[in-house]
Amino acid sequence: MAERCAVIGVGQTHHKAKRDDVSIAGMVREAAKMALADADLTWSDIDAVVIGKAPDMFEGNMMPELYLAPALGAVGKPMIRVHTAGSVGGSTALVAAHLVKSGRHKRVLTVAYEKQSDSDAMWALSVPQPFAAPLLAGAGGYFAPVIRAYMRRAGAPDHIGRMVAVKDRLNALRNPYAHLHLPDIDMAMVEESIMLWEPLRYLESCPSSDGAAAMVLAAEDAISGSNPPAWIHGTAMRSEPTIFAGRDQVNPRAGRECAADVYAQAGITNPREQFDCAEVYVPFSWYEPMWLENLGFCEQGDGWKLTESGATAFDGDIPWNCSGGVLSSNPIGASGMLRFLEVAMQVRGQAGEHQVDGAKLALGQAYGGGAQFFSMWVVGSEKP
Amino acid sequence: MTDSEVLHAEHRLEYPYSRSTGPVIGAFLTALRDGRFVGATGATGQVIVPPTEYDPVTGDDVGELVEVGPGGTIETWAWVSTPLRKHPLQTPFAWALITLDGADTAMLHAVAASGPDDLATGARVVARFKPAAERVGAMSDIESFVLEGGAS
Amino acid sequence: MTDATTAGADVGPVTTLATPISLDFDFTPGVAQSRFLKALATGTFVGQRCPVCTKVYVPSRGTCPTDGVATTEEVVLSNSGTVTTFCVVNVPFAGQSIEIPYICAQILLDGANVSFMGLIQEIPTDQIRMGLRVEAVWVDDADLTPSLASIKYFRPNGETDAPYESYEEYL
Amino acid sequence: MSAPSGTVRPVSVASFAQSPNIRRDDQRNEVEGLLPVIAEVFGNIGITKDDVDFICSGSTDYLIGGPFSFVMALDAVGVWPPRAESHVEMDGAFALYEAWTLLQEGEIDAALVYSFGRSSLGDLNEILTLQLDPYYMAPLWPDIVSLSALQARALIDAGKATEADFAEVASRSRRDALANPKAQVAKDVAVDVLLQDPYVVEPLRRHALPPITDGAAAIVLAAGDKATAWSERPVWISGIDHRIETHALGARDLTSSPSTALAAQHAGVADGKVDIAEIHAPFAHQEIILRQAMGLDASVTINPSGGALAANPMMSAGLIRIGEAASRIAAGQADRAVAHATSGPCLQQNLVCVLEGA
Repeated sequence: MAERCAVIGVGQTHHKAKRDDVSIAGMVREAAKMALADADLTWSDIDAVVIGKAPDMFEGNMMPELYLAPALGAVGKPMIRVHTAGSVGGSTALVAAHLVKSGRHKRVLTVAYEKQSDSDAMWALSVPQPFAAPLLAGAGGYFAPVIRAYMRRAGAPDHIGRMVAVKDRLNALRNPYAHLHLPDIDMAMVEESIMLWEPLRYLESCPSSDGAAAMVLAAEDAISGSNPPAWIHGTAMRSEPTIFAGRDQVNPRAGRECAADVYAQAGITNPREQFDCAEVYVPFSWYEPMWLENLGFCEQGDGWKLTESGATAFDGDIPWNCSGGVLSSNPIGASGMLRFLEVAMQVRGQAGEHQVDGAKLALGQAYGGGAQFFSMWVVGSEKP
Repeated sequence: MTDSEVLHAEHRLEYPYSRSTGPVIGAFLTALRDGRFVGATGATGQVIVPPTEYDPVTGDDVGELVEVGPGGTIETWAWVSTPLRKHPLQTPFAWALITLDGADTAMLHAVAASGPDDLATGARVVARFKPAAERVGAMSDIESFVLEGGAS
Repeated sequence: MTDATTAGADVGPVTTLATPISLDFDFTPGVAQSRFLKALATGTFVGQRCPVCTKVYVPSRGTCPTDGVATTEEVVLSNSGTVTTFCVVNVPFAGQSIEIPYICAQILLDGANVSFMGLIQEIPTDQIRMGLRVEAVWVDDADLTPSLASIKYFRPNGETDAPYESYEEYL
Repeated sequence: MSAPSGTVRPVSVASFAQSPNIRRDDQRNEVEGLLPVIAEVFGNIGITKDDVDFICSGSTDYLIGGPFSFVMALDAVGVWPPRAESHVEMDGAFALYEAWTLLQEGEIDAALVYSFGRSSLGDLNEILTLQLDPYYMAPLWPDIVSLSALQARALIDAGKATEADFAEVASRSRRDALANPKAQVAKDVAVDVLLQDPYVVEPLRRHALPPITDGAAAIVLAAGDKATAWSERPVWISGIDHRIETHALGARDLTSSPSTALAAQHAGVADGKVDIAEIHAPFAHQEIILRQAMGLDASVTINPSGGALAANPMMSAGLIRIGEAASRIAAGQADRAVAHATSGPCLQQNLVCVLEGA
């Protein structure tokens, strides 16, 4: 029988293009110490540590749990390193949650990070392989054709992507930890930005950030700290192959089934009505309408209409990415955990200027690889 | 399909990583560039060398930096008769964990000696730095350690 | 930044450490991809069929990704195919050998059940469209190698655009 | 720190498969190498991928020299329809731990665990250097053999072992490997002959080093009705735990393994008589340290498979220890066994798993 599990501490760094003031350990400790302080705990109170990040080649540090064990107070404890591509921040939190839910541990520290500026993100993701032809430039080149397929399928007008780009950057102005703070952002500014991978413009794409996120998860009888806990109401992971005949990359089945699983656990039948907000992995603007459909917030083909109506804006009926999302901060390995962490902050009422009034139930989602790995959780202010 | 029918190719994975050091590692590397050593004071007063932002066992923040070395004692060592291409010395040498005078933890570096018979655990060594003009603030600023008072 | 030429008492504290890493590997694409690549050296596309779902993969990595079984039956594919979707690349990056902007398209070869990424030329970037029928243009015979570099690019083959329904499930 | 609380749900090692362990598989890519192993681990007990509820794998990108190698490897399983699936950038033994944790919640009953790695593609001495502190250690490029030699010297200096003891471990391991058809290095060579070997890095001679191995392995875990349906004599995991030590070699006592001792304590090694132990000791002297840490006396048969000195496929060698130990219980050769996996330089991280026959 699974134990109840709650988020009792959250911490994150100020995300920046280059955190040139810290070492890798210094950066992850910044987030971890903040999470411990939030939970009113010290290193010695933690039973196990779960760490996640995207490819080790970003920092040139193989299996970094080895180097980081002492920096995260893990000496003498179990430590696990998760890697599930872009969804890793989310799945890392889920592995930590399972250590608590299984009754194995009372308090688990989970940390995700990327210090992309140690290398060059685009290179690390596009290592030229023998026998191949160099065609693409990073993730945008991979996802832009999928976005075009969505636009065609849904009959979506061009300006939807720009709307998301503006909305998430406006939200970021409310989040002191966000990497991009663009006070002058508007539709014209997005349209004037350089076209990188048509149909994707520069300002419709995520930045490359250094940063870390951390959470303390606890069993019901180990709750601490002065902030209220964020109770975990459901957790789910799903994967499908990268390439296969008949694969729907626009609306991947793994995403739909992952959502169905986590909704069933949390008793969600109408996500748009039941959730107060959501933090969803949107690295390219068009993924908001695509994931609105994939996550069942609307009918197929209507995602762009929901965005266009303003429903997902900060003052809409179902705000998405009030923190500014991946479009405003993207320390890749941590980006998924930031989604999970931000919804925990929302239901704990600690989101400050980007707090959704009275948020009680929220969805965190992360995806990775060729939109093939999904991790999700539902957190709430009430005990499940 | 036989071996000859399966394709092979050389693949080089190469990045010029540039790492920000943060204050503690930066202070140690700055001291190395100056031809000296510093360690960090841990919670129980022990001196950690090379210093990290955290105690290597408890994870607690470290305190002030103190000067250590340049002499030290070999805790354990291993003789490399055939150096690998990326090793710091290309003539036979020893890897050693060395506790610098004033330190409570040992650091890894190379020890230059004429042969394994010259070395022993507990032997006294001292750092031989590269010339000041060649030092950049890296572990390689130490050319190697050498036996104290011995021929170098 | 520290710099060997400026090292000395006058420079500020060390804040950065350069640690270049270079590793050498023997890369093997494996049995199935070697067959695909060797066929490229003869100017031919060869795929493999899954014995369970009968779908044809090109290039095959040796297994059917949905059934988890070895693909062994080889299938010679057409030199022509359909652009299912595409993007126009306008971002410069290291190792780029093509002048920007250029078109990257998902191409579904006739007879195959998966598309793969290819370069499209001989059409202005503002005229590229989904459903465009294209054909492979190979490098000169003397330059053919077991590599994707043997495909110079794809270009329109003059046929009428394929209807959306014909490639809808391959997006 | 809390001990594992509550009742442990019985989980069985229902099936185990491994590829032949060889110096260099220069034919197949990762997927092609894994495919027969996955087919075998299901085929052993007559099940398919549809019978498992969760999949977890262990691998590292640095062996192949490119990112996301675990993504491609999924094609060997065929994760369609979509599956609950996860990956650790660690030895498969830690992937098994993650799957075991999920099984503890009682909501799923079976999991596939697999791992793979070709150590032959690059220079393992250089690759493993990247596991080290990137500021102080990795820039000096100390290789894993040299670091292990520092540990071996410390062991000798402390009077805990001699070079002859290392040779004894190597001689026994390679001799026992003669009975293991999957082993890479199997031969009967006497200790005094081994002691004539030249040093690779003194005090480690050639025989004290593991071979470089390409290989893959897989295990099916089962609980509840599936565990009893899939095995005539289920092999139960009665305890499993893992612990990590500091990364700073100069702040550790290299002659002992407190993380192994702690994991062994939490896994309950001492709660009964141990018949055999499969210990993941890549270097001969490490077996001596690990035996002591786990409290295994002379009555325990150590590494009947030959252990990591007979075959050391990176990322799988730990998972294989669990599979080998379980296989011997299933075959009736033992009633209670200990399996161990390690990660990092000089035994930095250790996992201990106790297995019991029904």
